[in-house]
Amino acid sequence: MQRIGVFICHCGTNIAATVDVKAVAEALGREPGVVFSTDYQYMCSESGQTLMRDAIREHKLSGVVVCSCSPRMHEATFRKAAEKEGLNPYMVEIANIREQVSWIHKDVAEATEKAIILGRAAIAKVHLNKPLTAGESPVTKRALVIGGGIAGIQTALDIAEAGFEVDIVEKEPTIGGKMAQIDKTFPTLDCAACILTPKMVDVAQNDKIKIFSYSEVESVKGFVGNFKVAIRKKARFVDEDKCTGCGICTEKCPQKKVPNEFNMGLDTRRAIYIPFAQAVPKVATIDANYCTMMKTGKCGVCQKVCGVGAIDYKQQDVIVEREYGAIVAATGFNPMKPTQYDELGYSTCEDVVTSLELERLMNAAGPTAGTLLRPSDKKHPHTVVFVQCVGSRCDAENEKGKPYCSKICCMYTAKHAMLIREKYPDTEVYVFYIDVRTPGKNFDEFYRRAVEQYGVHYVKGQVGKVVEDNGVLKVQASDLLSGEQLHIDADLVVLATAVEPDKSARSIATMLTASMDTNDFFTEAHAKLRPVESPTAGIFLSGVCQGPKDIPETVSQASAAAAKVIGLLAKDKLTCNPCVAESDELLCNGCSSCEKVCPYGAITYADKEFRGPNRTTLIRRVASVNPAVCQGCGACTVACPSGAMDLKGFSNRQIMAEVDAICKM
Amino acid sequence: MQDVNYRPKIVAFCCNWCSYAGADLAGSSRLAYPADVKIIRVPCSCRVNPLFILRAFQRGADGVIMAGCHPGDCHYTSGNYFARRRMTLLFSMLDYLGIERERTRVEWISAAEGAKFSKTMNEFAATIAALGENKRLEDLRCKK
Amino acid sequence: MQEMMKKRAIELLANGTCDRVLGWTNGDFAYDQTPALFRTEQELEEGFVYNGFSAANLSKYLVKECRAGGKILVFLKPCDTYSFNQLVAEHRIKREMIYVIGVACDGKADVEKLKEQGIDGITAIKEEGDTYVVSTIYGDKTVKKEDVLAERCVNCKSRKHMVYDELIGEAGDVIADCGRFDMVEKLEAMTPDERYEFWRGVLSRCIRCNACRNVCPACTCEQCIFDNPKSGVAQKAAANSFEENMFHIIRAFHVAGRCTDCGECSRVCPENIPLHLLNRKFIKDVNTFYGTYQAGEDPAAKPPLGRYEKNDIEPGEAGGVKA
Amino acid sequence: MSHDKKQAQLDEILAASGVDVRKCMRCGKCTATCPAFDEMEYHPHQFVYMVEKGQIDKLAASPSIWQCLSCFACMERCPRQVEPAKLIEAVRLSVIRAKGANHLKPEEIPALLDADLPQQAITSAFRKYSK
Repeated sequence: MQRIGVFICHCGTNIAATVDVKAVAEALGREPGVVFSTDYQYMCSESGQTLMRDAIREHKLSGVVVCSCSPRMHEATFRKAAEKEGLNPYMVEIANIREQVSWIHKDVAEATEKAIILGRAAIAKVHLNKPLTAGESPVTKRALVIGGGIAGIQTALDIAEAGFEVDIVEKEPTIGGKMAQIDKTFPTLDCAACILTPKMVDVAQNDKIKIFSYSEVESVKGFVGNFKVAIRKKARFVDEDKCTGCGICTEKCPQKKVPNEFNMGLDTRRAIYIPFAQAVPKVATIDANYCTMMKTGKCGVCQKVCGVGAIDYKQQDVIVEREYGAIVAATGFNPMKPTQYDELGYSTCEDVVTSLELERLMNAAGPTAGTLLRPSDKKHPHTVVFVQCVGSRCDAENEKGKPYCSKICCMYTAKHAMLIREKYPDTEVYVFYIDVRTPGKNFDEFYRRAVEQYGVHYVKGQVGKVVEDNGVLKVQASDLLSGEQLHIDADLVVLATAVEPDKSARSIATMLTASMDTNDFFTEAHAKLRPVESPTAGIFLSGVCQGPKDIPETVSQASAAAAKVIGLLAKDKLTCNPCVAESDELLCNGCSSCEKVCPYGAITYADKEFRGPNRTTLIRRVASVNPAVCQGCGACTVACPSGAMDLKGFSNRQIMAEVDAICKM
Repeated sequence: MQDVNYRPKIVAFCCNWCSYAGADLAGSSRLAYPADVKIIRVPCSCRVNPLFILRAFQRGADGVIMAGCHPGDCHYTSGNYFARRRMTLLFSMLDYLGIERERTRVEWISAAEGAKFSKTMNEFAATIAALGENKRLEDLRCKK
Repeated sequence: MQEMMKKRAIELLANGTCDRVLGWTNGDFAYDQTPALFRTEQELEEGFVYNGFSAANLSKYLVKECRAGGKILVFLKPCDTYSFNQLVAEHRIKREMIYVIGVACDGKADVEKLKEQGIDGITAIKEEGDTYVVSTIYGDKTVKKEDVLAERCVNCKSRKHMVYDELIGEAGDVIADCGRFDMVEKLEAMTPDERYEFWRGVLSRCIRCNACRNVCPACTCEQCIFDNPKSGVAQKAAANSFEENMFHIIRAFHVAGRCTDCGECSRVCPENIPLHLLNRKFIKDVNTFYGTYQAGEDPAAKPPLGRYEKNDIEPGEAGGVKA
Repeated sequence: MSHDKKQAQLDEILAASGVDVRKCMRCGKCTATCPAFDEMEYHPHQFVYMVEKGQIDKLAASPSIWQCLSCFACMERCPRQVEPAKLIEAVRLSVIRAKGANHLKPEEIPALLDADLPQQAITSAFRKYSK
C-alpha cells in the first residue's frame, strides 16, 4: 500500500472561490492509502513546495497528489520538488481542479464534488504508479533553419556565433526573403537592402553556416536531439560550385518574357536568372518552365556564353540526408492576393496594387528604377488612395478574409504615404483606416509625422468600391466622422492586404509534427512563457510563421529562438521521457502488430530463449522497445492483443483505475 | 420515467497535446461545460484501448468521448489515424450489438479550440442526458 | 481421397520430407473428429481419417508443433490456408518447417442437420458426388450434401488454396458472391432494439467455455488477457450480461483485420452462438470503409488496423447501419 | 415608451434580423458601398450603431428605411458578417406590422413599374412594401 499525501491548492481565489478546498482535503483524506491531506494557498510557491517536501519527509510519503492547475502548467514543478526530497518524480500526479473545475463551474457544491472525484482518480492512479527513471540520448550538435528570410538569417547567424553548425534550407534561389523586396523600413526609413544584404553576406561567409538554396525539406524523422532530415536540392541546371554569378547568361538568354517574381510580376526577367543583384548565393538558376532549351531542346545560349561551363541541362534533383539536434521553422509569410474583393478592382484595374507591389514601384532597383509611376500608363500618379485592413480583421465566418490583425500594415502604409508626399509634394494621399494601430517604439510619433508634417489625409472609413473610368480610378468611400460618402478620382490605389503564412508551412508542420492554429500559424509551447518553442520538443519558431510581426520583432524572436537552440545544442545528452512503452516478453507473441503502428521504428524483435514446461527450452520471437527512440504515444499498446505492450506512466491498469474512480460516484 | 435528479456520467479521454490543452484553454477562457464530464489524460488518442471504453460503461458511465488532435496534426504523426480506424470499427460494432451509437463519440479538438472543446462537451452531455442511463452495457454490480 | 492422402503421408514420412503428420482422427464418435499427430506409418494406417466430418482447421496446431522443431506435414482445406498464411504473417509459425498438402473440400457435414434429418447412431460417412452416404447402426442412409452442409460451408468464400506445397484433389476458385454477409446485412437492417434483443438472446447463452477462443487460429496469445490476473480484466465465467458482451466484443476486436472467417468459433460453440457474425461485421466494415481486404490472402499485405489513409472515414460518419 | 417595452422592441428587431450588432468594428465599408447614400438620412453603419444603442424609434421614424434599396451590397461586403440590410429589413417589417397594412398594395405595383428598372429592384420593392 502506498502512503499518499494530498495537497489542495487554493490558487489564491482561482480555485478556492468556487471549490470548498477544506471539504476536498477532508474527503480525500479519507481515501484508502492517504495518510496526509491538506490545503494551501499557493502550492506552486516556495512555501507551498516546502510544505509538500516537509510532508513527504515527515509522513514518509510514497506518492503525492496535488489538486491544482493543469499538469501542463506545474506538473514539472511538483515533480522536481518531490525529487529533491528523494521521492521519485513519477510518484506525483496532478488533479486539474482549476481549468477543469473552478474556472468552468459556478456552483460551489457541484465544483467541490467534481474536484473530489478528480482527486480520487489521481489517488487511484498513484496507487499503481511505479518509480520511473529517465534514460538519456545524445545530441547532434547541428541545427536546421527552414526558411532564409530575415528570421532564418538572424537565427542562423546567432547559432553559428555560439560555435554550432547551422544549415539553412531556402526554397527560392536566394536567401533574403520578403525583406529583400522592401524599399525602406519604418520607423527609421533606412533602406532595407542596406541593412539586410550585409547580413546575407555574413551568412555566406560564415563557415559554420551551410546554405541549401533552391531546396526543400523532403522528410523529417527522429526526435529532439536526433532528427534525420532529407533535403531535396531542386535541379537549378547550374553547377553551384562552378557558377561565378557573373550574370552574362542572364543577359544573353533570348527568353525575355518571364514574369519577374522578385518585382511582383511588374516586369520581366530571363529564363536563366539571378533574382537580384545581391543574391546569396549569387548563382544563376534556369526556370525550366520557360527555358527554350528545356522545352524544345534547341537554344543552348547560356551554355555557350558561360565561361566556366556551369550550365548542366541534365541536372537532377538531389536528396541530401543530414542529421540535426534542433530544427527552427522560419517559413515566413506572403501578402494575400486580394482577388476575392471584386469591388476593390485588383483583378481588373492595373493601377490597383498591393503594398508589396508598391514597394517595388518605389525601389531604386525595381521596375521603374525608383520613380513612382503607375503600372498602366507609366505616368506619375497625382492622387493616391491607400486602403487598410484588406482581408484582415474579418469575422471568423467570413470566407474572404482572416480574423486576425496583420499588425504591420498601419506602419508601412504611414511609411508609404510619407515617402510619396516627401518625394512628390504635388501628390494628394488619402489613407482609409478602421483604426490606426501603432504600438511600438517611435511608431505613433512616426504616424503623427505623416499626418502633421506631411499632410497625408487620414480618413476614418472604408473604401466601398473602385471603378476604372478612362484611366481614372473612381473611388467611393465613407468618411465616418463627417458622415459623408466621398468620391475621389485617384490615379493609384494601394491595398494593404493581410499577411498569410507561407503555403509551405502546413506541410512542414506536418513533417515536424508541430501543431498549427486554424490560420496556419505555428502554435507556441506556451503563448506567454514559451513563445519561440513549438510544443514538439526540439522544434523552434522564428518570425512570421508564428504570427504577424514586423522586422524588429522578427529579429528579436529570431535571436530568442537561436538562444533556445543554443541551450539545447550545448547539452551533450538529453534526458529521455521515461513514460515509454515496454514489452512484457513473457506475454509477447511476436506477432508484429505493434511494430506496424510505431511511428518511430522503436520496436525490434529478437528470438529469445524461455523456459518451457518440463524443463524444456523454448525459443520465441519477442518485441523490445528502444526507450531512447520511443516517444510514448501508446499506439502499440492498443495494437497488442495480449496486453504484452504497456506504457509506463499511463499503463492499462492506471488508466482503468482512473476510469473506475471517475465512474464510482 | 427518468429520475429528475439524474445526472449522466461522462468520461472524456483527451490526448495530452491537443485536446487536453484545448480543455485547458476552455478553462482559462471560462467556457463552461457540465460538471458531469470528467477528463482522463492520455498521451495520444491512440492510447485509448477499446477496453477502457467498455470498462467505463461497465463502471457506470453513460457516455464516453475521445478527443484527439486533428487528423494530420498528431504530435506523434500518426496516432490519431490509427485511433480513428479503431474507434470507427468499435463504434460500428457497438451499434451492431444494438448499443446506442450516440453514447460514444470521437472529436478532433486542437489546443487552440477551447471554444470547440466546451461546445462539444455541452452537446455531448445534452445528448447523453437525453438518452438517459446506460442500460445496455451496464454491470449492475458496479452500481449503487 | 482419404486413402490417397494417407498414402502420400506415408511416402513423405518415409523419404524424410517430414517427421510427423498433422491430420484428423475419430474421437469418441465417428462424427466428432479431433486433430491428431501421426508419427509412424502404423499410426496413420490405424487412425488417419478424412471425410465429411473432418472439419477442424489444423493451422493453429502448428504454433505448438513449430516450437517442437522438426518438419511437419499438414493437410489444409482451402479455408485453413488463409489461417495458415495469417499465422505465417504474424510470425507464429515458420513456413520452412511445414510441408503443406492442400486438400480439396466441398463442404463439411453438420451433424446437427443430419440429426434433424432423422439420422442417428452414425458410424461413418462417405462422399459420393453430391451426396453423403452415412453409415449408421441402423444401416446406410443417403442425403444430399446441400441439405446437411455446415452453415459456414453454405457461405463458403473460397475453394482456392492460398498456399500449398502439393495439392490433392482439384484446385478451386474464390467464390465472390458467397453471400456470407447476408445475415450481417439483415441484422444491420434491424432497429437497434431488435439487434440488441437478438444479441442478448444469443450471447446470454454463453457459458464461457472458451472453446471459441481456444480453437480460433487468430487467438494464439501466450496468455489471453481474460486469463491474466494482472491485466485487470480477467474473468472466468461471465458473471452477467456485461461480461458476456465484453468478452465477445473484445475478442472480435482483437481478431479484427486478422480473422480469416474460417468459422471455427461458431462450429465449436456448444451453445450454437453465431459468433462468426461478430467477426464478419468487422470484415464487412473493413471492406466498406478501407477497401476489400481478406486476411490470409497475402501474407505480405499490411493489416487494416496497421495502416491508415489520411482521408479515412470519421467514426461519426461510419454509416451503413440503419438507426 | 417604458424601458421594458423598448427592450422588447429591440429584442424583436435583433431576433427577426438574426444580426449580432456587437460584431461591428465600425469600419464603414457598408456605408462606403451604399448606392442610396445620398438619399438617406441615416447610413448603414449608423443603422447598426443605433440598433446597438437601442434607438429603434428614431430609426423607425426615419424615411431612410424606405430609401434602402435592399441591394444587399452592405451585407456582401461587410467583413464582419454584420449584415446591416437585414436590420433595416427588420425595422421596416416592424413598422409595416404596426400599421397593420401593406405600405403599398401589390396591385398598384405594375402601374409604377418602369421598364428600365432592374429585376432586383422589383423584388426589393415587394420585399420592402408588402408584409
